[in-house]
Amino acid sequence: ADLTVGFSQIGSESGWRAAETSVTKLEAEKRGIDLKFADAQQKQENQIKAIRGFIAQGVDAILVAPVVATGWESVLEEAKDAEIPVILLDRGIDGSPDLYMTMVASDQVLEGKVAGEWLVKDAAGKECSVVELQGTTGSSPAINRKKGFEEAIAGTPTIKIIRSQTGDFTRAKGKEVMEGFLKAEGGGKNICALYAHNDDMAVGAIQAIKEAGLKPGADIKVVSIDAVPDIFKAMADGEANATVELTPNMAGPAFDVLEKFKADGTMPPKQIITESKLYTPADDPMKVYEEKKGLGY
Amino acid sequence: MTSSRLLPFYATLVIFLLAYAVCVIQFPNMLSTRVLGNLLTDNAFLGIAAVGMTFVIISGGIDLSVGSVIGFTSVLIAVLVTWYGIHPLAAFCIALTIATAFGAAMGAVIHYLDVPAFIVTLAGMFLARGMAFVITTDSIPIAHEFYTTLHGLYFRMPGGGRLTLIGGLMVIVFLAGIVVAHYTRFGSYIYALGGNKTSAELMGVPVARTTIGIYALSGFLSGLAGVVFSLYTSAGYSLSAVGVELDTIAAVVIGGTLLTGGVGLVAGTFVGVIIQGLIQTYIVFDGTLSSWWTKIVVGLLLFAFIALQRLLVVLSARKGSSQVATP
Amino acid sequence: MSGLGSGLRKAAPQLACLAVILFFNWLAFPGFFDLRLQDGRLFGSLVDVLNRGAPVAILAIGMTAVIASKGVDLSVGAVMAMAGAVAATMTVEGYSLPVVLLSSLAVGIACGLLNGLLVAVLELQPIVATLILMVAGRGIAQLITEGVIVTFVEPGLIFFGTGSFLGLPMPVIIAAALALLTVLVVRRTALGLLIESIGVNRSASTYAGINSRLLIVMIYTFCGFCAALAGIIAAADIRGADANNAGLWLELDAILAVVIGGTSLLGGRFSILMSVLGAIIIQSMNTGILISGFPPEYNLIVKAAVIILILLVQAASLSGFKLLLRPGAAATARKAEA
Amino acid sequence: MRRITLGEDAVSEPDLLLDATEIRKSFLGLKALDGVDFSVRKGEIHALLGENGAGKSTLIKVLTGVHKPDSGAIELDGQAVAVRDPMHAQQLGIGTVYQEVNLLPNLTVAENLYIGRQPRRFGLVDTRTMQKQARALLARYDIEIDVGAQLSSFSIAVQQLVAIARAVDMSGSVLILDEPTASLDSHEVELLFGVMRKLRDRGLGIVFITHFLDQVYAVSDRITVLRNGKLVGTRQTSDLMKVDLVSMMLGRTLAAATEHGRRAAPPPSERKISFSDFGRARSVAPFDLTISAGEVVGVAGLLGSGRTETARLLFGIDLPDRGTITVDGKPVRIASPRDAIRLGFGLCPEDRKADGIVGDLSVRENIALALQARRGWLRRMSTREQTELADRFVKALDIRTTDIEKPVKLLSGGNQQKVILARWLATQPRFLILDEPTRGIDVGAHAEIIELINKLCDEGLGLLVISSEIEEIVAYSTRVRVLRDRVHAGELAGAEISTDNIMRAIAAEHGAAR
Ligand SMILES: Nc1ncnc2c1ncn2[C@@H]1O[C@H](COP(=O)(O)OP(=O)(O)OP(=O)(O)O)[C@@H](O)[C@H]1O
Ligand SMILES: Nc1ncnc2c1ncn2[C@@H]1O[C@H](COP(=O)(O)OP(=O)(O)OP(=O)(O)O)[C@@H](O)[C@H]1O
Ligand SMILES: [Mg+2]
Ligand SMILES: [Mg+2]
Repeated sequence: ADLTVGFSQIGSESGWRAAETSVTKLEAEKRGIDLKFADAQQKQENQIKAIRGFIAQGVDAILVAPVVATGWESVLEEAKDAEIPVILLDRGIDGSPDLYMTMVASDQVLEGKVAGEWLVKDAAGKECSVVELQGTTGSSPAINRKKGFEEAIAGTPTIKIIRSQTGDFTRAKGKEVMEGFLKAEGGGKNICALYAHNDDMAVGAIQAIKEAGLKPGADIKVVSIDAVPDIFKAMADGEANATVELTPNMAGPAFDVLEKFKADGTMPPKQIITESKLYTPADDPMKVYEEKKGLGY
Repeated sequence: MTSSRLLPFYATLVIFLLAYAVCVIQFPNMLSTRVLGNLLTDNAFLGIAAVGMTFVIISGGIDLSVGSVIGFTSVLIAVLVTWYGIHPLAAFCIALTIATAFGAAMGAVIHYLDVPAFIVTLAGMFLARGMAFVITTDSIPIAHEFYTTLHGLYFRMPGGGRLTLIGGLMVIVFLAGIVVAHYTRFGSYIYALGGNKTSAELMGVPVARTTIGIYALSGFLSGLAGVVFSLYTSAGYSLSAVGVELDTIAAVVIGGTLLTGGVGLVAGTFVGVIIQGLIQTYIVFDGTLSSWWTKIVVGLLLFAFIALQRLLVVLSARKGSSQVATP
Repeated sequence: MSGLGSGLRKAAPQLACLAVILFFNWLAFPGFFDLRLQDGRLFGSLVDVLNRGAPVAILAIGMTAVIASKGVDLSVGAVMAMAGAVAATMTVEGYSLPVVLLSSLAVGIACGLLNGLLVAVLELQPIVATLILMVAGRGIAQLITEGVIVTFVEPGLIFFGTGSFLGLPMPVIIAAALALLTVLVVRRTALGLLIESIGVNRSASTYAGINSRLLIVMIYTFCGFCAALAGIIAAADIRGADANNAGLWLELDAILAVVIGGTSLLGGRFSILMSVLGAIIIQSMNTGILISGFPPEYNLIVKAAVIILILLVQAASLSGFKLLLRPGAAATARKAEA
Repeated sequence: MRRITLGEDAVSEPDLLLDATEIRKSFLGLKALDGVDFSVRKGEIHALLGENGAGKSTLIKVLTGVHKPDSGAIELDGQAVAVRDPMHAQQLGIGTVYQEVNLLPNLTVAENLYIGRQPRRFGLVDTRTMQKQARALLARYDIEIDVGAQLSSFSIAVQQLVAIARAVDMSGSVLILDEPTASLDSHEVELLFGVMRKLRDRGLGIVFITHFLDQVYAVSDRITVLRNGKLVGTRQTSDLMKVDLVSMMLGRTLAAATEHGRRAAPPPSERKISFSDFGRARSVAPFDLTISAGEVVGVAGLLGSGRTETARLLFGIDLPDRGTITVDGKPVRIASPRDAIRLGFGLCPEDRKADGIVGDLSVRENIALALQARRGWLRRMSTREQTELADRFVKALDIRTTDIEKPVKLLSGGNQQKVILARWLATQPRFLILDEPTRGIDVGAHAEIIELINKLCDEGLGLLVISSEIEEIVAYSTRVRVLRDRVHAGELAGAEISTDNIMRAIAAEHGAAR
């Protein structure tokens, strides 16, 4: 292989993350890139170690999916000293843009906004009490997706978030928390919609709603983010109403600019923002499900 | 000095050297000063916290609050420096004071309420992390010129490796830890508590003072690790250093310290920390392991180290004396 | 048996804690104690507490035995993930329910056996011995599922998570049955005594002829079995195996449950039922936090506060009990002297 | 309250060092001390005597701040003091050896001797000086060991000597020794007495607890006797006859029947256990040993001569690297204590705290433990069965406990020893090894145990008894094995068995080698 690229991945904490990893590997294989993969087990310190390790090995480029926005200065400085280009995946970092070549990311606030706007449209002026399943407390998608959603509903006083708890991005916690919400809100009668920061929690919550004798998708609207295959199945069954896609293919564009840069030194733009596409049952969910199934979600 | 006490330490050391040699044969790049410098820098906060954990474990206790205290300290410092414009040095002092007091309070509860350290420090772990969340859930970058100055302080080794300030600090903390453990009365009290609390009490060891002191020390060192972490990342983030307590416990135990208390060496912990760093470096250099194989291989290597260490200890113990050691 | 009365008295601090927590839950949500019957099945927050607490209770049952023998098992969370992964993937591949269940439990038993051998034969410290599987086990679980959440629709398996029997959710039934069975086995045979004996003084127990090695291996194996059972329930509950998150950090909850139940981490005297009570206390707290409506940033602080409260209640009632006990004990002592 | 003042002048004396009056202490309703007066004068050795469980150790613990008395006053040098904790007691100049060796096995010998008062240089502990001092200190007791080695690597006897050396070194005015001689042989005991006398002459007050009445008469100046937590009286040693002392302790006279002679060898029996060419490198040199039913083989030797190691070898705790075992002529294999127990063996270990009692379990469970283990976990002994068993042995061995559900660690030392003996007797063994069985057992119980041993032997039990009490060995042995430097050096039988002969055999070609 003519290119050796180090990839510091956060971990494998969710289906989406696993898909991103496998898509990255696929893309690298397609282009004949030798990919050095390091899983950080959700720890920033491990990511920093991995980047240092890549520098010590003298790779040609480094991909990082930063677990958090801060704290990369000194290690990226080292990469810069060693003249190794760095590309950020999924999200940006605080700090000088000189430290990296480009970032390929989604706009997390926008994701929340798209979900919120869908709900505003769907509720069409009717009273709607929303319960929110947050991601892991303190994680940037949880903060941003909450922010975006709140921005979107800010102008609509009929829509209110009545309860908000963390479901840690997991199915099990999503289900447990939803059970609590249902009990606390008169068996779910007061709840009009559920907003989950990711699909996994939504899938868990859908089960809780069903077990409480209500119909998800109808009695309680379900909107979430990520667009993992299982939510399309739920959509096909009429149990989920909308999801906002976060593409797992961040590496494709990254490799593209990298190859271009290696070929003729073209500097890419500083930000490559992926699309935050909204899917609803109108989009033939079963087809999308089949498409996405093989991607390693 | 008898060797029986040092046996696990030597075993660990030998294993480390062997493992390092194996790594170097596979990846010659690993012999660079860069890798050595990285081992020190990247594990600095872990090592500093592990020194505190060593004392706690030798005394027969455990401190699960380590990771949370690191996270809390880093957030506190970031907030003090960026939001309130306090000079980093002053922020360090404030953070260290709070961390030390926090540890001392846990020690006091452990001693006076006579409840297991496990629960008390578990509550401490929740509390410290919760406090960090309450301060802020955002990650806050620290852009103070003092930090820039500190980052500039490193010794460039031949070959491009850097001996950084925090790496050096870890080494100093280890040296100080060794002195405390073996050359102070407080150190001997720690071993005494771990050996047998009742006997220690009957022999006139100040149990209350020592217990509180141990957890205060661990709190202080966790706070210091937090300071180092904040220097390392130039940021404060409430979710940082999650689960670090398990890493430190593992490092301490790999270093030959018995969790039952009374037996162990600070120097062993150093080797334990470096061994853990080595495992990770190896995996990064290898670069082919998937997320799950990473975990499996870490587990297997951990097992290999521990089993080998155990084997060496048993073998040389058998050679040395007739007694069969039953822990 | 006069056991009930003295048992209740021993459990008084824990029961008091539970009462306090339930009271606060009721304050936060007045409908907390409401129960209703729907389709022959009980619904209500109290049922939720039991249902959600069941996996930790099951873990705590195994963990109690391990801790009583002066050990600890950090790998239970990872074993849960593995068992769930095996159950889900095999179900998806079309194996029949009994085969799936047996294989999944066998995985747990094998893991427990491994832990037991490391502790008893290689004489590794329990915390390190089980740390190995804690790290590697989750990796193995992910290897089985290839990092994906494997979803299944087989109703037989799902029944273990969300079905109901006698009006109660299956997890509750399973946990209760396991607890009773374990108590029966442990107290109707000499196992309980032998476990306590090796936990207090392994050397003396060996001198007395107890096969402590075998016993320790058995204990860890049982703990692995419990973990697998909890893993199956957890997977069945969400109709899928989430290798990354199933059982994550639950080992801490299980240990906490055991310790709240009054079993010392130094080994020795233990009570399975008290550990189950500990698990219920923890879950009441968690459920309370969920329905309290506090922002989630405060979750951990509330948790810490509750644990501190439990400690205080235990410490206070312990010294209170000593005072209460004194006159009665004095009387019996006098009788014995005469 | 009945107080007996026997000829002692109760008014304060000028040379009173420590004066405790009306001390009361109860545990959960048990009156361990019930209005006890006790005083120590300058320059005296004061023996504190009483049956097992009489309250001696409790009194010591009250005097040194381990327990808070419920009521009562303590004066030191005429000043009322409230001793807060053992550290405070040490600061007040009271050095103590508690009954069970309470040292720290994981520290070095030197650290044990000097913990809390290590010599320092520039604020740091000066290990070299400390070790030098430690060596000098131990040299006074003829102990030459590596003071930098971990304490746990030494036999319990050595540990006891270290504890004594430590206490003596710490005692500014009062030295308290709670059964310090229990595992020492006569040579060490003599050494200790020498030290005690020297200290007395220097004006220290020494409290000495023991169950060996000969030792009481050898060193003590005054005697205080406790019974059931109450003071029976304090006397001048020279004024008190041994029989009177015994009846003060027991509240009755000791039956003369226990003053039995030497046991006759039993008739030759087919039922026997033989170990041949048995040994383990670096532990015990190969030896042959046969024990027939009804026989008592005494084992004598100096400290560290390999007696305990022999016992561990016979019982399958340490595995021999050579030799064979036959039971009733049939070859057998013993790879663990379980195997040994299945063959009907039993072992009362020397270190009862580490290897004997299971502290948190009740007296009942401790007694039933070995029998239960032999039956296997499936066949549980019902609580009733255990209770009956325990009740029987509590009565037979006169174990003093408020009830059989009490955790055994709360029993007095001697009573713990009896519980372990009961544990083995309950298994009805055919071959019992007793390593220092009468350690810490009072005169009355001592006689009863010897009687019991005799009775069991008559019923066909084979017995191996390791003891540092040569008189005791002479009293019941049919043969005596003598160990020297980990070698089974000789055997005495029949008429050869006498204190003198055993001493000579032990001492043979044993110069300054130790
Ligand atoms: N901590 C305790 N809790 C309850 N009972 C206790 C405790 N310590 C001692 N006892 C009881 O107090 C009584 C006196 O015990 P003590 O140890 O003082 O006896 P002793 O005279 O030293 O006997 P021995 O000669 O056997 O050592 C015993 O019945 C014992 O069971
Ligand atoms: N006075 C001493 N100085 C140095 N080492 C000693 C001394 N006495 C015993 N030891 C050591 O203690 C260990 C104990 O040996 P062992 O237990 O077999 O002795 P023993 O004959 O049973 O004596 P006892 O049980 O009375 O202490 C031996 O390893 C011996 O080297
Ligand atoms: Mg005593
Ligand atoms: Mg001995």
